[in-house]
Order: sequence, then structure tokens, then C-alpha cells
Amino acid sequence: MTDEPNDAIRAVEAALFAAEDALTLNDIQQAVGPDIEVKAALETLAEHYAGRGIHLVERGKRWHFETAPDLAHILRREREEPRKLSRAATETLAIIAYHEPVSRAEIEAIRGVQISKGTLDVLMEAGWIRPAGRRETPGRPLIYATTPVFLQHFGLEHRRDLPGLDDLKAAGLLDPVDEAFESLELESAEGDD
Amino acid sequence: MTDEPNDAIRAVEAALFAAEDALTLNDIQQAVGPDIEVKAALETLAEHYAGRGIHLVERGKRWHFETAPDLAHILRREREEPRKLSRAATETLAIIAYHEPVSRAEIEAIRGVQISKGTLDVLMEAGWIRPAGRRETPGRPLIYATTPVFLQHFGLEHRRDLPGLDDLKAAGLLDPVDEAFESLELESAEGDD
Amino acid sequence: MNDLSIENFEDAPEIAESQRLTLDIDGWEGPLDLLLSLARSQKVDLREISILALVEQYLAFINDAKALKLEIAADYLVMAAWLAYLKSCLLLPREEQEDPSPEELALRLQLRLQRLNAMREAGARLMARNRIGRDVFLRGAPEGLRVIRKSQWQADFYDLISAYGQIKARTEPAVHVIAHRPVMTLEDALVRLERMIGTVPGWSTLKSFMPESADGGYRKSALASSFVAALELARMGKAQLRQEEAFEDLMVRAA
Repeated sequence: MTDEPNDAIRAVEAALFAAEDALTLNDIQQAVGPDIEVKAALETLAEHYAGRGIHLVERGKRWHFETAPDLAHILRREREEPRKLSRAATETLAIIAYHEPVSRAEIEAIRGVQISKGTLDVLMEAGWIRPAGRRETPGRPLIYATTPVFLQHFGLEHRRDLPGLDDLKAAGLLDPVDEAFESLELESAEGDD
Repeated sequence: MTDEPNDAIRAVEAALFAAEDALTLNDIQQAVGPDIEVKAALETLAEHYAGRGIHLVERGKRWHFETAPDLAHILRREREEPRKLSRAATETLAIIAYHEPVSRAEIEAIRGVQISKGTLDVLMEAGWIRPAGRRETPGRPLIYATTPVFLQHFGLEHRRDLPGLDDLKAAGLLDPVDEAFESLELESAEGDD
Repeated sequence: MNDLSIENFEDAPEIAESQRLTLDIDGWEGPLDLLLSLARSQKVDLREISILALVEQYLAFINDAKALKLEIAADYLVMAAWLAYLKSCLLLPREEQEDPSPEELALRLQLRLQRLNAMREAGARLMARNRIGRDVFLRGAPEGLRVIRKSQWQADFYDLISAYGQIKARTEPAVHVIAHRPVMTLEDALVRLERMIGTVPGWSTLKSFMPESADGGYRKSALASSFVAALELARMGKAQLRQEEAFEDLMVRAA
């Protein structure tokens, strides 16, 4: 059957398509005129659209077209956008990597600054940390550890490949920021001569 | 044939149904993913919907669903008609569409009157015309052309579908008066021999 | 034929008094538009139109308007004057005509009217098409296609370890060790200077009593302490001080 719809069906189809809200049987009848068997047209239409990308559905006695549920992903397409990790998140990640497993309170003690809830969320969203159980101390705080994705992203085979404190010191990475900054300034001032 | 659509067709159908604006091939491809033959799906869909209450149409390389024109009487009810364009605006729009790109002075030469300030504004506000650069003649006047929204609104697949465009061209009615005059003189001179 | 509308003059009584009515410019968009309306009333193809007849019509129309004491916009009058001229040229014998010929002018006018007419008809056909929102309708409530932006977090290895280094640097308890520096105390300088000036007769520079030392810091310290010691010895009446002028060597001798 090349089911060419009759005019009744076409009218109901168009009315539902153009409507800004879901329509009751009565709404549709008013739109298409009294001579049309709306109920029968709706049934035919629902059947016709059952296998298509759009379905005709009834919700609380109102009819409307909607995208087939299995195609919802088309409506909400995800796009990845590169974003640089904030300083707070980077520091938190570093503390977890060096001290894991570690609780939020411990991270704050090491950082000397509180961390916002969003910071751990971001790191979990990135797939770099995971909750790793609870510490058996009063309050049983959640503890965090890094993931294999973390090692992979930062090009590490094991956590023990993280440079130790001595290495950091040798690389000048333990100098307080402002001092390092001053020495930079000095260098550039000397460079001016 | 109970033409049950395949997943490619269903996806394109859903994307076009859900979209708030007409979609280009590229837009559709982005929505449904790279593995789908969009062009073929569009053709199948257009054919499928040809006899239904909703049509799939192409306007200026963009695709959208709209209700079948013969059902206008059902849907027009209770709807406000779009504001009627003034004669000046209608003529100006026609001149831009048939002569594009065209400068304000050229429009005025055809109409024999100055365009009031509001006329081009109204057409731009409707989204039907846009400035399309400047003509490289003394004074570098701004030139105007129509938009894809213009084609969409007036149900034109391409500019070449403008009603009577070919006849007007053949009759020389789109040539400036000077050109038309010269070619007439030439003809009559040849005729004299 | 002439749907001559007259501007409402109720709200402008003084103008009404002088019967200055205005030709409705909204009715015709300029003289060319009026000419086209008149031409179309000839009910022939515009290519066949009699320009002479058209000119007569136009002039008659303007005269009627004048008889009604309507104020006619200047461009209509300019066109009337030009058409009157054209008419007289068209009626003159051929030999007396100048360039451009009246036939050429008439033909150009005809071409303009044809072009305006073509666009008027094109506009009408355009407006008669199946238009969105009037004849065809788009989906009333589209779900919309949305792009959800998902962040792809980026940090490199250096960011990570330098962040850790900075935390450590920031939070490590700071221990300040003051380096031991060799100094000559004031007490030492007093004892030393008093003993040394006793051994040397006459004036000597203070500098000559300074110890030999490789350590510049120690030498500066010794000089400063010895200077204060010299002042102290002078105060106690054990030494005399003399300086020739500012920044000259300070001379010292036992009192």
C-alpha cells in the first residue's frame, strides 16, 4: 500500500504540526471542521508515524508530534570544548596525586585553602579522580584517589613516576612564587643593560 | 510497500522536525553524525511527504518542513495575517530580488521616486534583504541583495525560481533604460538596411 | 479612474480656509507612478502605448487638479512642464528638431514605464505566492536542536608538578637562619683604638688603625665601630679629632 493519506488525515496532520501546544480532540475538530472523523484520522496517523523519526503521541488526552525517543541524542548533541583546568583544580589534583588516598579535609589542610565542591566535580568529570572508599576515622570522610585515565593523560606509567620533592626543589619548583617572580624580574632588568 | 524508513532517514526526519530554523545539508550532517547519507535521505523524505499534510521543502539550500499549501484555509483561521507590505516596499523588494545586487540609486531610477528611509529598514527587519557590499563605482554605493529567509518566506527553491524571471530577462526588462534604448536603436538601424 | 484622495483637513482649519488641498502622494508614488496608472487605463500593451495620448491625459489630470485648487507637489508640475514640451516637439515638423529627438525622449519614457510596470507585476506575483505564516506554516513548537557544550579539561604535566611545588613552597613552615657575620664590636674597637693611639705620636688617619682583613664586611664593620670609638674617646678626653674639610680623612691622636 502506498498509503497516500486522504484529506481528513492530511488536515489533522497539518493542524498538529503547526500547533503551538498539544491539541485535544475538540481543538483538532474545531481546526479541521465538523466533517472530519478526527479520532479515526489520529489513529491512522499514529500508526503511520509509529516507525518513523517522529511519533504522534497522546498525553493526557492531548495529541502532539514529538521526536522518536531513540533519536533524542540528535536533539541534544554534545560537543567537547577544550578548557584549561583552573589553578585551584590543578592544585587539588596534584595533592590527590601525591598523597592519595586523601580526604577533602586533608586536601584543604595541605593546600591551606578550602576547596569548593565544584573543584572535585570538575576533576571527576575529567575522569582523573575517583572516590576510593571512606577513611575509618570519625565522620568516615570520603577519600579520593587518581584513576588510570589520570596516569594516561599525564603520560605516567605509575604514580611513583611523579617527581619527588627533591626533584622539584632541584627544578626550582619549590621556590615561593613571589621570589621566583622577583628573580625573573631581576634577570630581565639585567638583560636591559 | 510499507516503506518503513531506515535509521538514516528517521534521524534526518527527526532533526528537521525538531529544528527551529531551516537547516543546510551541513547542519543536518552535524546533527545526525557523519555516517549518514543526508542527501539521499532528504530525497527519500521529500518524496514520502509529497502527498501528505506536511511537505519537506528546499529553499535556498536550506531544508524545512511546512504545511501543504492547499491546507492554508484550515490553518489560517484565527491566525493574524502577516502585516501587509506597502506598495513602495513591495516594489522595492521586487526590484532587489529581480536585479540583485542593486544600489539604492538604481532602485530609485526604476521607481522614479526616492525611497523613504523606512522602506529598506522594513525589508531588512523582515530578514528578506541585506547589504551585500559596495559597488566599485564612484561614491562606492551600498548594494542590496535578498537572503535565504526571503526564498524561504516566498517558497522559492532558488532565485531563478522567481516568477517570470526568464521572461523578464528575455524581454530585456531587467536591463537599464540606457542599455535597452541602445539595443533598440541598433535593431532599428539594422532593420533600415 | 482617479481615486484622488484628499488629506483630512479637519485638524488644520486655517489651511482649509485657503482651500489648499494636497494631492495625496500616498496614492501615487511620484509622477512616473501616476503616468503608469494613466497608461494602464489605455488598456493596451505598454509597448503599443501612445505617448502623445498619455501626455494629454497627464496634462488634463494636472489641470483638473489645479481647477480644484489642489496643491500639487512640485515634481508633478515639473513632469507636466516636461511633458508639455515633449508634446510640442512631437507635434512640430521634423526638420526643426534638436538632439535628443522627441521620439527618443518618448521612447525612453515608454521604456521606463515598462520597467516600472514589470516590477509592479513581479511584486504582485511575489506577494501572491504561498507565504510562510499566511499559506504555509512551520512547526508550531519545535523541540529545537541544542548543542551541549561539554568541557574537555586540559592540564599538562608541568602544570601539575609546579602546582604541587607551589603548595609545598607556600605551606612549608618557613625557618629563617641569620648567617653569622664577622663584626668588630664597639667594645673591642674602644679597647683597640685607645691602646693603638697611645703607641703612635702625633696625628694619624683613623683608617691607618684599621685591621688588615680580606673580609670587606669585617673592614666596614671595623671602620664604623672605630669611628664611634674615636668619638667616645674624644668625649672622655682621651683623644683629639680633626678633619680638614668634609669627606677628608678623619685624623686622630692621643690627648
